Amino acid sequence: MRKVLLGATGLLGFLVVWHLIPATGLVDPQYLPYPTDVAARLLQEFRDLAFWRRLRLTMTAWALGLALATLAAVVLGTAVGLVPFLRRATHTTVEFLRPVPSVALIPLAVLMFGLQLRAALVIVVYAAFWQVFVQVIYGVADVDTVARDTARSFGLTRRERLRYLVLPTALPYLMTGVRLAAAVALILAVTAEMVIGNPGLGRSIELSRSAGDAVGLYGLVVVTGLLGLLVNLVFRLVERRSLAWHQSVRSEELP
Amino acid sequence: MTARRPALRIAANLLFALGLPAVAVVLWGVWSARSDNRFLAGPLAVLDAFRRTWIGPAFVDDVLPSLLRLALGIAGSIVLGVAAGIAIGSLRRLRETLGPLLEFFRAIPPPVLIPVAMLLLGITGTMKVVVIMSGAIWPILLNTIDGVRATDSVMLETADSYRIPRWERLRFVVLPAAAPRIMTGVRQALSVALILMVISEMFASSSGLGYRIAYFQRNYLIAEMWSGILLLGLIGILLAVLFGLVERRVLRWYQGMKEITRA
Amino acid sequence: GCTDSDATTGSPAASGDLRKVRVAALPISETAALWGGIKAGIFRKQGLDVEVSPAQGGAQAIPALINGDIDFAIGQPFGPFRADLQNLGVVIVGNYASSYADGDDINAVVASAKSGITRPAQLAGRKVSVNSLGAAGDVTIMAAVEKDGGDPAKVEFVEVAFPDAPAQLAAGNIDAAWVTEPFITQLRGRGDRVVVEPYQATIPGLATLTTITSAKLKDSDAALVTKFSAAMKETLTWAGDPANEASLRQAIKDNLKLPEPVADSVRLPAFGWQLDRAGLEQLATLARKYRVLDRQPDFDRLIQQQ
Amino acid sequence: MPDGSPLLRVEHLRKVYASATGDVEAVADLSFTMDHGELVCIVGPSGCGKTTLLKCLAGLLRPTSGVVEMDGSPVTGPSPAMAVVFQEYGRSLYPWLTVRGNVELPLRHQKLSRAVRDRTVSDALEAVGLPHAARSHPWQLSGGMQQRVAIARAIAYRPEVLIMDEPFAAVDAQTRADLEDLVRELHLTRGISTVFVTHDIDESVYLGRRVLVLSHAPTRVREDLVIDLPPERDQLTTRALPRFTELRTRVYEQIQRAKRGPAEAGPAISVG
Amino acid sequence: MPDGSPLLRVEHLRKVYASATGDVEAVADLSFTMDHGELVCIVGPSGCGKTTLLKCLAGLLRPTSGVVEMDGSPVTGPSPAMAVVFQEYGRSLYPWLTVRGNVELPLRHQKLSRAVRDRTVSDALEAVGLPHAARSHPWQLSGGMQQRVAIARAIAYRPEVLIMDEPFAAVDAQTRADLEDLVRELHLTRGISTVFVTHDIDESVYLGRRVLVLSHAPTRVREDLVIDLPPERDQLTTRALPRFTELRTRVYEQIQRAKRGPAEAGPAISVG
Ligand SMILES: Nc1ncnc2c1ncn2[C@@H]1O[C@H](COP(=O)(O)OP(=O)(O)OP(=O)(O)O)[C@@H](O)[C@H]1O
Ligand SMILES: Nc1ncnc2c1ncn2[C@@H]1O[C@H](COP(=O)(O)OP(=O)(O)OP(=O)(O)O)[C@@H](O)[C@H]1O
Ligand SMILES: [Mg+2]
Ligand SMILES: [Mg+2]
Repeated sequence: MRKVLLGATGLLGFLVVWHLIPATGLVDPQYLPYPTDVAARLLQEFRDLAFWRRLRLTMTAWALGLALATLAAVVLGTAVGLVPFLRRATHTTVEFLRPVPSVALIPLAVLMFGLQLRAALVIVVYAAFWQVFVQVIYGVADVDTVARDTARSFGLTRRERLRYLVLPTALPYLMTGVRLAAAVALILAVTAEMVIGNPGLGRSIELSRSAGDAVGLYGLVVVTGLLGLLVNLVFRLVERRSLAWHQSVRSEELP
Repeated sequence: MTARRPALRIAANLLFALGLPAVAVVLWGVWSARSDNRFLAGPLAVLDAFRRTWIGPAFVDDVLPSLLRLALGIAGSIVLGVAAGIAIGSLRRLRETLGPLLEFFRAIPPPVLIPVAMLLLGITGTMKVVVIMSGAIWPILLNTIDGVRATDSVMLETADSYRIPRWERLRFVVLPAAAPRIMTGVRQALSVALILMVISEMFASSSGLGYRIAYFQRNYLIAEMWSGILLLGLIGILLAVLFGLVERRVLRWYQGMKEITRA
Repeated sequence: GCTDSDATTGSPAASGDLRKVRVAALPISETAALWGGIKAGIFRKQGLDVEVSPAQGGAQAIPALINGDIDFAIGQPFGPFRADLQNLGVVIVGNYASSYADGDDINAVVASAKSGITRPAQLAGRKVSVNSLGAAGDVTIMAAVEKDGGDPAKVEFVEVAFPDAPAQLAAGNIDAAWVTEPFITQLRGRGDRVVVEPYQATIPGLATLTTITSAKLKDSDAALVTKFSAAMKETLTWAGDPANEASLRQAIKDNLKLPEPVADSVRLPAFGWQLDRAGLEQLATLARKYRVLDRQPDFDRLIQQQ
Repeated sequence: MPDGSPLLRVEHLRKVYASATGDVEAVADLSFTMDHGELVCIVGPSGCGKTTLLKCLAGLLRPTSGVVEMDGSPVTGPSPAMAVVFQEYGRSLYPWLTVRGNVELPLRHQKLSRAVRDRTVSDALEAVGLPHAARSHPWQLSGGMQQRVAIARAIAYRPEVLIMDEPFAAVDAQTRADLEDLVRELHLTRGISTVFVTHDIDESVYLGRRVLVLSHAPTRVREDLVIDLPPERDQLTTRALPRFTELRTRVYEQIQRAKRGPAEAGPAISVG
Repeated sequence: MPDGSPLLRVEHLRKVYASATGDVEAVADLSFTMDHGELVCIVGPSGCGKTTLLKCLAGLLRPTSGVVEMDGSPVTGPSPAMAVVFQEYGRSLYPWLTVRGNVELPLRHQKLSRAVRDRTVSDALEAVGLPHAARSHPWQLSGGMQQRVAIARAIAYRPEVLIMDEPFAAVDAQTRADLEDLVRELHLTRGISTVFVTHDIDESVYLGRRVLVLSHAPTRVREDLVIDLPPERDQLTTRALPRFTELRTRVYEQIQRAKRGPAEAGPAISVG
């Protein structure tokens, strides 16, 4: 309860700052509208079925992309993190591919998949993959030496070691990675819709933008922000359940 | 375990560093030779374009300023991310106040932020640095917060029981304990920063590496575009190497403890 | 009660054996003709069921064209110019929209009131924004500046998307901006001054949008191209008829988020299927002169008026 | 240091750990006082709440109810006059610092000259027999060596009150004897008040001026035994005294009874 | 199990830890053999290399040179017939599993029926006196309780060879005595071969059929003592035997000498 209250205070503070920027004339309200106007527009949008349809499209691309990216990153990251040979052999390639901007890959994606959801999906997966991948590699390396020796000496099989030792150790890292990736995937899902033009929130943003409709534009931007908030809330919940044993969650319970 | 003679070891390292890329280049060559798709330039064409495009004045005019902004963006992200991360990670009240706000901002696509940044900061280098930071700070911030919160309770109790002052506790206990996580975040931030450098230059710009890539892309200068992406990749590798050197220094204890170096 | 703003845009139920055609077009008011033509059933008459993909410019549309994901694209002529220079195998099969040879044009360079710029020559040494560097905008502006006695090499161009230009102009980050409707009206209303209409000043009636397809499709399915061209021709004629203006404006309202008054007042271009090859060649020549292009496209190959 | 009042006063201390799987009452109702310059040994069955008690004394854990007072004022946080040697020595050393760095860290904010600080650290390492390991990292040391580093850190801190939680569990008999004498010497010559948890009954009798025997969890004081051995003690002669044997038997019996108390069953010997 | 050949054969074992700050020679040159069904106690000064030796035996550490053979074939990795109780018990328990989960984990790939597995786990927890803690997590337990969980895990695994590194360091005297008898019982009734590192000299004599005394680091075998006490032992009567006292004195002297050897100075008693 206190947590919700504090969080609301933070958001309220932000809204006040936002309101002050156009109010003090720092920026013309025509270009950065008042939050009250944006809120009014949002309420109007929320009553529009089309808005929810677009939201669903965007969230579908997001969820699918994030799931694929996480799956691939966990599998590959664990393999690369655990096998020194793989790590050494892939190091340069990984470092080469990682900074390739997904936005620059959009033409390639369009070339391969057309102006379709799949093209957007490729971009989302590519961008989100690296976020999780790096975290998993570091997480896998974090296994305690004594804990590892214990597993080895009790003859745990490879699968058991993965399931009961490596995964729990890497889980906090993985959680951070997925939270980072969730935001990146959302950003890319929206950006891809803006650039490729597959239907969704991003396309609406672009439409508002090209119409010079600042209120609508920021309304949608706020919606993406709120989505991020919501997504994070869900992940926090998952984290609290799956990391109940971990120091960071445990310490929350101390007086 | 590794070869004793340094020459051999260097050779082995080189083989590991270049093995997979070499295979990839060969596959790429074969693929592009067999495909009639004009959008897939072959490795030779890209190499040629690379030489023509980037070696010469373009490097000074386009690449160096971009790199400078990149460096500023990364440095800013690290300083701000670690400082804020430690504050937010160790102060529960602050974490609860700022948490939702940060999550809110994290989800906003940079392309829609760029016009606002432009309005507030003008079409300047500062604006681009801010855009780079607006993306690169998140991995560092999140990892620092999580790293600080995961600090072993016995270690903290030890520090408390010896009444180690705030600053020293930070410097000698909390920071090193979170260092492995922070370094993970920095590593991620490097590539995110590079990506955002490109994005920041793809809008409202008339020079820079990102602008060039966007320009080539729009003009179907396919080989040139891929040469730009090649350059990005090379910068990425360079950053990774530099980072590796720093990381090895900063995390020497950690790698020794985890037997990473010996594995 | 809930509303559903998409409900009106649902394309009329496709009957039986229509040929599916995907067309990429920018989400701008100019596309109204295409939307209107589809709604008026002109394409269905030719046995075509047209789906419009809102691609953002040629950078995305041309790969999709080559890949076969879309069949036609409506786009600015510089896209096919560049694509032709790279032998990507695209052809311009017809015009779509052009600027006006006289009267108010559909794009213009607008300077902020405080910059004091009144003539094109004064743009030299100033910061001028275009939506995309190295395209028709900066080429014609440079030509206009030179024509007015200024030094075209001194104009400092920066890239700012049309929708962002008014704000940047107001903030003083740029001195002048090349914008299209509805922003010209918006800026005029604010007291900013139209410096020059660069198309009109250099190549009056220059094509702004053309209809593009891939050479491959044209060779492999000539019948489709013929049918589509016929429908387009009819559509553009239909759109040019003042009697149909209300339908056009309705199409804008259905497909874009423009506020009603803007949609009712936004200036529409001259629609027409017949290409002005001389104008396009002149544009390419200017582009070579200002080193925006390093060669002339092969116009015999590129332009194949249907 | 007001000499009239006791150093530590614990009254009706109770500590319940709240957790998702149910509350655990570790300390039920504990009262005792300790004077300045005393050396109190605490013994009790495994898991009875000794560590919990120490953490409450050190101000690291807030009691659920009851009073913990030091020098007449309630303990609300760690006091600068106290040094703690933790049972989990491995986790209380910082792996990123060398042994020397670990020992030196708490001294940094004491206003000591560089030279004095270096001397203090070297002396402490010498005292625990680890002068040669100063530049190693804790994870390069054996368990016993790590424990000795933790002890050296506490010694170097020169506290008024020393709290030690099974500090000699991981060292060999000879080293243990040496370290026991070291603790006694610090206690005698510097007057350091010491609270010492141990499982070794002989050790508790040899070291202490008093031995507190705790019952099984939730713990209470089962017996508060004064060790009336001469203050000058010696590993061979003191341990050979008949009174020593009497006292150790007494403590042993008490522990055994504490262990076999009704609430917690002792280990069963047979294994299926 | 070929009965003629020894179970373990260690010959000229040497282990050097390579590190950035310089190499550390932990084990210099160590040779001994151990038969099937033996119970060998290893004692030696803190930091002499006992843990290192155990890790080499368990196949967790590769010797720098020398031979470690089990059942006649060289040890290259951990053997499924072996269970290890680590000195750092805290870190060897998985915090994300409950106590029960920790004990059960190594049994998962043994083809046991669910019921048998549950029984085994419950029995093992019962044997160490922790049946009530099965659903807690390790970090909710006291140090001694954690150590007992680690022991329960090794027992439940039903190994042929049990390797224990100071397994009773953190438990009270009474529990310790009970656990000692538990180890002896497992050894006698199930014929488990056991290697047992301890710092408690009485314990080594009470438990062992043989006691290996190691010298300080770099370690060698200083003495290999056969404990000729009757196999049926009892906490009270055995420890009262004159032969017991003789043997313990002997081990004590050897350790003391090992400690005071020329290479490593013992702890100095005085503190600046
Ligand atoms: N963090 C915790 N959460 C829940 N219960 C705890 C926690 N810490 C300790 N306990 C419980 O409190 C009781 C006392 O623990 P404590 O560590 O004080 O015992 P101890 O006397 O130090 O035992 P030992 O001699 O084994 O170290 C135990 O039953 C333990 O399970
Ligand atoms: N990872 C390591 N790196 C470097 N040196 C090490 C490492 N582990 C142990 N050593 C060194 O090897 C020697 C023997 O260590 P080991 O842990 O085997 O001792 P031990 O006999 O088990 O001692 P204790 O009784 O204190 O546990 C010590 O001097 C120690 O410093
Ligand atoms: Mg304890
Ligand atoms: Mg050891």
